[in-house]
Amino acid sequence: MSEHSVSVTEPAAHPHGMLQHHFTDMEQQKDAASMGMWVFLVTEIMFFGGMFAAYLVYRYWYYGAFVLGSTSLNIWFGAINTGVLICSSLTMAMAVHSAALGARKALIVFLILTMLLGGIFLGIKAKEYYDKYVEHHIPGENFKFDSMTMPDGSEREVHVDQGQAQIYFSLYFLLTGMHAIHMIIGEGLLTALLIMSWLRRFGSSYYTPVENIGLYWHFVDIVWIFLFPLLYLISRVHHV
Amino acid sequence: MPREHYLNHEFGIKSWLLTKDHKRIGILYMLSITFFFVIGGIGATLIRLNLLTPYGTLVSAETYNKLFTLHGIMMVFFFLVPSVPAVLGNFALPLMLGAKDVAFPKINLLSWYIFIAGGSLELWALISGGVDTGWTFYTPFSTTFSNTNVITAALAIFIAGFSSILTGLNFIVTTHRMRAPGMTWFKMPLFVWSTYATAIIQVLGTPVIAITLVLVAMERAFHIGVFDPRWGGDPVLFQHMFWFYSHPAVYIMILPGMGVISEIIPCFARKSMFGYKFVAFSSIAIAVFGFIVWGHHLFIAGISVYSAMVFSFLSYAVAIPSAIKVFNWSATLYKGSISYRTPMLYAFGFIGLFTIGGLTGLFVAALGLDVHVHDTYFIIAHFHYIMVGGMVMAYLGGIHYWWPKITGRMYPEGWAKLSALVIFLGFNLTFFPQFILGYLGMPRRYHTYPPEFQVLNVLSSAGASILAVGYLLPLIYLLWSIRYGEVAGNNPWGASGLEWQTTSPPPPDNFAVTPVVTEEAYDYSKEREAAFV
Amino acid sequence: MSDHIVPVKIYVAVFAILLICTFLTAGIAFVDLTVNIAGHAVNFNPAVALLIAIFKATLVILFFMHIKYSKWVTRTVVIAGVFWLCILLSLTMTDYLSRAFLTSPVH
Amino acid sequence: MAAHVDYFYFFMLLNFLFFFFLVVALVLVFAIRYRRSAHPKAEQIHGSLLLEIGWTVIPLGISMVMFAWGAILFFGFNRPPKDAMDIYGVGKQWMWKFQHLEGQREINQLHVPVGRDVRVVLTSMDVIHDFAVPAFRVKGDVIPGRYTAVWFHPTRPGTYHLFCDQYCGTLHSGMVGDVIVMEKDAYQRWLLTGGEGSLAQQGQKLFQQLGCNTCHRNDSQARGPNLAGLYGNPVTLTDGRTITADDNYIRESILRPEAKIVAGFQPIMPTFQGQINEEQVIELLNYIKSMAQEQPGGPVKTSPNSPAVPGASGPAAGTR
Repeated sequence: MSEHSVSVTEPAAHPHGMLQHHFTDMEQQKDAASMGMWVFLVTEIMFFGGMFAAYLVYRYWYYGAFVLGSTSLNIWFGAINTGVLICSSLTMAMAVHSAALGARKALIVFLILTMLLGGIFLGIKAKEYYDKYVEHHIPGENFKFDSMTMPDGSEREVHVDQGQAQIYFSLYFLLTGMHAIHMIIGEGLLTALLIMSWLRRFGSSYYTPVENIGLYWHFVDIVWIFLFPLLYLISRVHHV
Repeated sequence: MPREHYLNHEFGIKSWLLTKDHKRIGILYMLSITFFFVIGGIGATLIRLNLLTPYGTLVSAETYNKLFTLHGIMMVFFFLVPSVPAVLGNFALPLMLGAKDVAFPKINLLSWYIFIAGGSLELWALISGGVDTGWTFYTPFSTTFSNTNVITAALAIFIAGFSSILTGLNFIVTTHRMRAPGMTWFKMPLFVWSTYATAIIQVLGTPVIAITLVLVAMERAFHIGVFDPRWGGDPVLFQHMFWFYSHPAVYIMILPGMGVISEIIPCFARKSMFGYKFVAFSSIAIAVFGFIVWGHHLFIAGISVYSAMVFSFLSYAVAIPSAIKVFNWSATLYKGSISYRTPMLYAFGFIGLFTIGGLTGLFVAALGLDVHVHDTYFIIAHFHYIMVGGMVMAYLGGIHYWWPKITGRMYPEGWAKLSALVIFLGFNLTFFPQFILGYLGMPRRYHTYPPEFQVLNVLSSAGASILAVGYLLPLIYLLWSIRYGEVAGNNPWGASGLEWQTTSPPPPDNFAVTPVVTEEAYDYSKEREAAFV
Repeated sequence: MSDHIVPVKIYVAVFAILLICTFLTAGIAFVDLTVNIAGHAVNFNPAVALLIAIFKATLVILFFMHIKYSKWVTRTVVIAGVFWLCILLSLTMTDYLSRAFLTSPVH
Repeated sequence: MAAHVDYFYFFMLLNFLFFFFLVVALVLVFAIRYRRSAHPKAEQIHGSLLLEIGWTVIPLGISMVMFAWGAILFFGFNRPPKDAMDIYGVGKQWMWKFQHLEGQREINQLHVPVGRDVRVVLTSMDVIHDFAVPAFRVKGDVIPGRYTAVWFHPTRPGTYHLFCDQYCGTLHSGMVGDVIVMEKDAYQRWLLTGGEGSLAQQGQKLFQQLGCNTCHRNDSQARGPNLAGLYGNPVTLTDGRTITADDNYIRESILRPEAKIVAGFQPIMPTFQGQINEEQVIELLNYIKSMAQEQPGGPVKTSPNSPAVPGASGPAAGTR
């Protein structure tokens, strides 16, 4: 309980039809929705957890290949994208904040900002994927990891077991791909929020969807916070 | 003009397909899983017929493999996992908590649609060309060597998984947030406890199988190497990830059954549950411990010896909560006043068969012995004693127990007792010989087998035919009873739960007045009127 | 979740720390953190990067996701999720870490 | 071993019978004695802490005995005796192929002498199989990409079932064979019926055919490590790790040469994946093993029949 925090003391005004028939009051409904969202996020943790388990095993087995694969990624794109997502988390938090205060215009502005930042993230990600495509680092028929572009633009020859390298890149594309799919879904959800707030569906007494989708967005951000060091920063100082 | 209840307040297909009423959704699930059970049952019938002779005379090897895959996938993912939770849980859980509905009725309906979508896709994959990987999808066979619809089958399970997740999510939130005034945690019926524990598993485990099957599909489509030894991948990693879900899933398939038994026994013994808190916590313990024992499926799969020892040790830990339950059920009977109604017969059957299944589980959890019996018919017999002897018995027991509440009618007692007996005998004749077959070394998933195993196989097949008759009977008389059964009244068993305090069938909103709970669970100290006990 | 409105100041402060951490973690990636422990060269770069990530994630969960202001049930849900993830990772690794143990040439 | 497994099984069976009949007796006695007609009014008993503790602790204690006994047996299964004789086996859809060190080969039949410890070192050419001989109470998955081992000690001559116990595709149930246990002299006579030379000799031929000896040689022009005296000894890699050269390491180095590069050498060796099959890898492996003894100066620590155990190690033998 922070002393700075302001309790909303407004009486539980019932926006039209927002209380579903099977709940006793708005608080119960809100609590249920919030808890449901958290439980859902836990399933998301486990969903990514399966891939993290595979990552851990192969990183332990094929450390050398993982270091090389990681070094071939563009660390600056990764770092900038981390920053972009953190900004979008802030704007999302501000969107929820505005919704709680009933500030509709601010809510709309912050939702748009969040969507824009999400779009930037996906754009940079697409550029990274494209670079990997050009370099033949995408697992499959044409996979070939015999050279990489260094951050200073120079090319470097690589000797590594192709299978092990492919496993690294498979996990890279799986993890970031699943993350990107979550981002795209998030963008869709934000669009829905935007329309709903445009239509004045939210007020300071009912903004549960904003809150829950905010939770989802932050979760996706957290996944990236882990993906960045796990995929980009394995060991830049020790190129084998 | 009859009283309005959930079955008659709206009519027509649309009122069912768009319903958000948990009771109707429960019935939708009941119809769909019965359908899938019949499909899986046909698979089992053909398997048993084929095994009548050692030479695989009925079907080809290819067809046989597709049949046991169909049987496994249908029974596990589309019958057992949703059986008690999605049917009886959906119907009874909100009633038992004194709630008007589950927390998210729309999501509840959505989860049924997802289930049907997954089920239809799976059925299509299994029938149009089939799948021959077994329900376990072991790599690299599933990813590289099988020429069948593996991706479609995996995708269908992926989809159906979301149904399971959403149901679990709904039950967790419902249990936390929707309890009637006065319904504290330790006044909740044990069925709620066990369904809650099941929901924990569904929510935490299912996503892992989902991503695992995605990886299998990706491996198959793009050869990404994660499970493929040709690229340096480890096929055993698949087994770890698969069993991380699929072992706890075994508890998804038995915990709710235990919950049903914990309702039936106090009711027909007219006694409060012996050691209520221990039984309640043992459900949670099973849910938690169930997640740390998956490695016992991998003892001979090439995992480290030390890891195998850890998993064996932990496996014994999970046996204890199950033992606690069995002992408490037995103790509840002591000095009770026991009536032998059909649900109680199923409960007796459950205790016996589950005990056999559980105790043989100790055999296979023992490292040195598992080496010999692993992947033989011993395993088949062991888990059928749990899944069929346990869960299907509990499911049928629960269906009979709540039938008067669901339909407002009684099932015909004589026929029901007869079929319970037939099922019990048929089951044992089917699966007991398989223990012996397994110890003698007959491997599972064999289309042909050495002739010396024939006698036991014929016995087993004979048992299966009796079992099939046993399962057909309830299908007929339960349907009959909807129209011709005796009117049950609100509380035919004189049972204690909240679900019996409302009318039968319950009104759309479950309770005319929100109940306030003051009694302990299973308070049978006072006499209740019980027309049918 | 209780209806607490977190002041904007806190959001901005958390945001600033998160950004600083991001710069930090990217920068440290180019510094060799190898330490010689009992004759073994141990590289601490991955551990440091991961610790920073855990710190960042904790901040997001506590403040942006309001766990600091929410009920214990919600916190338990979060803790359970992390705990189960640890079960999955650690018990899987018991196998992989010890597979080589019996491979010694002397039996 | 088989007898020990059966003793353990009977111990388990006794426990099973005790607990099963205990539960059944309790349920039946209570159900009959306290039936509604005989006992119309139930006595409310809510529980007993003592009983709960009792039926938690006692089964826990018994189950720990089960665990310990089972674990000891299992440890035995995974530690073949030092002087066990080796036979190599390859599983493929849907047959078993065996190679004896003396050069004899067979399909779906495995001849072994009575009274000796036999270790079968196994790998698969395609999917996971499982080598199971129920009469000997042994079994082990046969995994593509690495070697695993199963050992047993046949005590009576005769013919025993060999099954594939891990589902492996269409003709899974056809992947069966016989283990033929022979008297020792009969076995020796049987071994002589093959005429291709020993496994190591076959490997040597292949070694030269493939041109391995152009790089792997014992002089200053060698571009690859000298293989004499390699087997069973530690190897230092370019990344600083030290690992033991066991069966799995040698197999991996032939098929995925860039996976582990020996310190001081360039990654120039081409892969032989797709060019030679698992049986040929086994020939090469045995040639390399035999070179461990030929080298007079080399530190020979292992006898031909007690090589590194290809236990459950994955590609990451040794630590990172």
